[in-house]
Amino acid sequence: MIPDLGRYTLEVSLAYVVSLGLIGVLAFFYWLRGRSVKRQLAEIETGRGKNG
Amino acid sequence: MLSVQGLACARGGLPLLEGVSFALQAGQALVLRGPNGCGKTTLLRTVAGLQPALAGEVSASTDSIAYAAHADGIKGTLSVRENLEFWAAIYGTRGIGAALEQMNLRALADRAAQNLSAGQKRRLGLARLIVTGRPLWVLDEPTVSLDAASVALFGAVVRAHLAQGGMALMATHIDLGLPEAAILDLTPYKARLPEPGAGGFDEAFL
Amino acid sequence: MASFWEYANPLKFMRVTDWLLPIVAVAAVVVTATGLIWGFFFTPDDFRQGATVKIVFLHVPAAMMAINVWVMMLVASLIWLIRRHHVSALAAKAAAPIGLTMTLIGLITGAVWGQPMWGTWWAWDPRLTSFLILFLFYLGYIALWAAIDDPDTGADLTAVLCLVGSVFAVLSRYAALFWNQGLHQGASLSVQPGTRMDWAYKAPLYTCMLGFGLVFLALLLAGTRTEIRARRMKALVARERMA
Amino acid sequence: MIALLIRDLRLALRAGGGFGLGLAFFLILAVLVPLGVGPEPATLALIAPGILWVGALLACLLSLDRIFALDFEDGSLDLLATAPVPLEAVVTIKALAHWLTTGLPLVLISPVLGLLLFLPADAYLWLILSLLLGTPALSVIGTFGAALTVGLKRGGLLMSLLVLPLYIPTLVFGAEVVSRGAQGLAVNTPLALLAGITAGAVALLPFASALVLRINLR
Repeated sequence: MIPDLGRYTLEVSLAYVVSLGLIGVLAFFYWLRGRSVKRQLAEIETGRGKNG
Repeated sequence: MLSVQGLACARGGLPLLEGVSFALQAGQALVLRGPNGCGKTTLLRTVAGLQPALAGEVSASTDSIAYAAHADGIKGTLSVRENLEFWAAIYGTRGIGAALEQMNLRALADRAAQNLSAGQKRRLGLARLIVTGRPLWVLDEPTVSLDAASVALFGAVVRAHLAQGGMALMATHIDLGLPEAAILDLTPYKARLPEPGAGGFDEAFL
Repeated sequence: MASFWEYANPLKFMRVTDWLLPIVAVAAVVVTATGLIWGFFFTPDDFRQGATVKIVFLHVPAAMMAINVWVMMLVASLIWLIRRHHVSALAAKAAAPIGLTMTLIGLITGAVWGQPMWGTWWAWDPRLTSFLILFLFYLGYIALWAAIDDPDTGADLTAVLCLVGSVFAVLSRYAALFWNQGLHQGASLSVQPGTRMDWAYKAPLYTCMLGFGLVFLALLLAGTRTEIRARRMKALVARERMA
Repeated sequence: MIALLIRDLRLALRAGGGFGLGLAFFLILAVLVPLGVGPEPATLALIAPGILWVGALLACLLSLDRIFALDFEDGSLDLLATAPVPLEAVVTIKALAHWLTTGLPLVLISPVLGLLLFLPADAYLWLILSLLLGTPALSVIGTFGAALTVGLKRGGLLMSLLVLPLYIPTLVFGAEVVSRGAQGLAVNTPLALLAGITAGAVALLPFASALVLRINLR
């Protein structure tokens, strides 16, 4: 299944792992921050509703 | 003269005041009152042209305004004379002698400003206003942290300015010792914010 | 009647992206995965570069996006300065970390590729240098956003920085070219100078480029939504304090 | 306008004005480099153009935050912004004052430091000329950076991060003039490009600086 990368196995797989890892980390942080901001905003908005 | 029509201004992206209107004729003074954070400073900075108005009009050419916040823009390492001569040159007025005389600073003219007492510094700040030669003084908290004698001095200077046909627009939350000045309380002009999510354009944030 | 500028209304933007974002996100994952799997598993080795040629499917799209993101930020900054649509400024803010990541991927994959090909991890080649400089510009832009409390001031200042920075980034590019004629191959779409790239590489490469573009779009939409919410939250808190 | 220039020069030259700090930094750098690299004249001669240019650039950077920070703190900047002088002119004068107190002394002292670094004799003319042409750009670009970060806490470090990338083209062409001069090559192209960058920066950046200053004072 894994193609034979010859002498460049390390280089090529490293490039793929690091790149996908970076995009993954970035996406994860965007998701995490999005979720926490969304929740905080919801809290503030419901708080406002209660206070009038 | 200064006339302000339906002025609205904002701080930090939030509307703070709206519908503020007043007029000032030669020889008049107006004191803005109101609790801390009600927008006195913001209004003064808007009138002075430091920040744009949300709405409304200020009909005074900016050429007639001398603005002063409680920081006087005095350089400690320059002498009293150098400080005043600089502002006189910037405003294109001639002669600082009258200002020195009026503020009783003649004897201190060659002293570095950092060696002045607080009251003397205040006098230098007032002398700077006189040096600008501008008819309309826009003053933010001019008497903050001053003792009684300095407040009285301030009152006398403003009175003399008014007597020469000048105008003064001041913000304060303490007494200025200027009983003849008209007073405008800013509390009723507090901006009503739109209801959240009312569907306005950028008001969606508010 | 339905003007493009309507999408600058935060509410409308939120409504539209509410259903658009999942579609873009799924498309981004599918297209990128297709392109990368195709490139990684089903392309032949290059007769000179061997298996390292497979890095092209990451390197070129990332490098392309690194520049495109900056261009997008420039356009968004101009829109903010001229028309004062908050969504535009917030989109530029949300785009910057993506551009930074893309630049970093371009640099890292380049180093990993350069090591076996040129025998060095790093060379002060004009292209590499330009990307390093672009990386610094992204850093500065993000740092300036982070340092300013007032959202409108932040938007204004970063927009001006983006404009001025763009001019200097282009100047730096020419300075780098002038300073050192490099090792890097010229056109990004030819593996060997002089020969055109084979379709066996081109097809997955184009797929990856589209995929990276979609990844950027998905992250941009998600990030802008977050920034809009954060901006609104800030406004609500400030409002509460004033009341 | 001249009054503002005179005031800024006076302030810089009086006690606590910080005049000479950049110069001292430049000197220290030129002493430290041989200590770090070794006393080999050939090596030092090779890196001298770059070291001198990087040193000049860092020395400039060191004094940038003084351009507006002090005036911002004591309120002078508000007063200047409401005074009957265009802010673009204020910014230009401030940049000029910075150049006169930082850039020009660097240019004048650079031959001495060139001596310390065994700069080839052919290069002195080009060193002085390139610094003379390039340092105004450093001051103007730095003024933009200072205007951008004027109201910020911990603005100094951020300003370095923003300004240094903008210095790259000036540095590249400036150092290139000197090293080509040292090798006896033609310097026309980098010199023209350096002059072009300076002319462009001096002509256009004050507008951007005044714009961001207005935004920061709002």
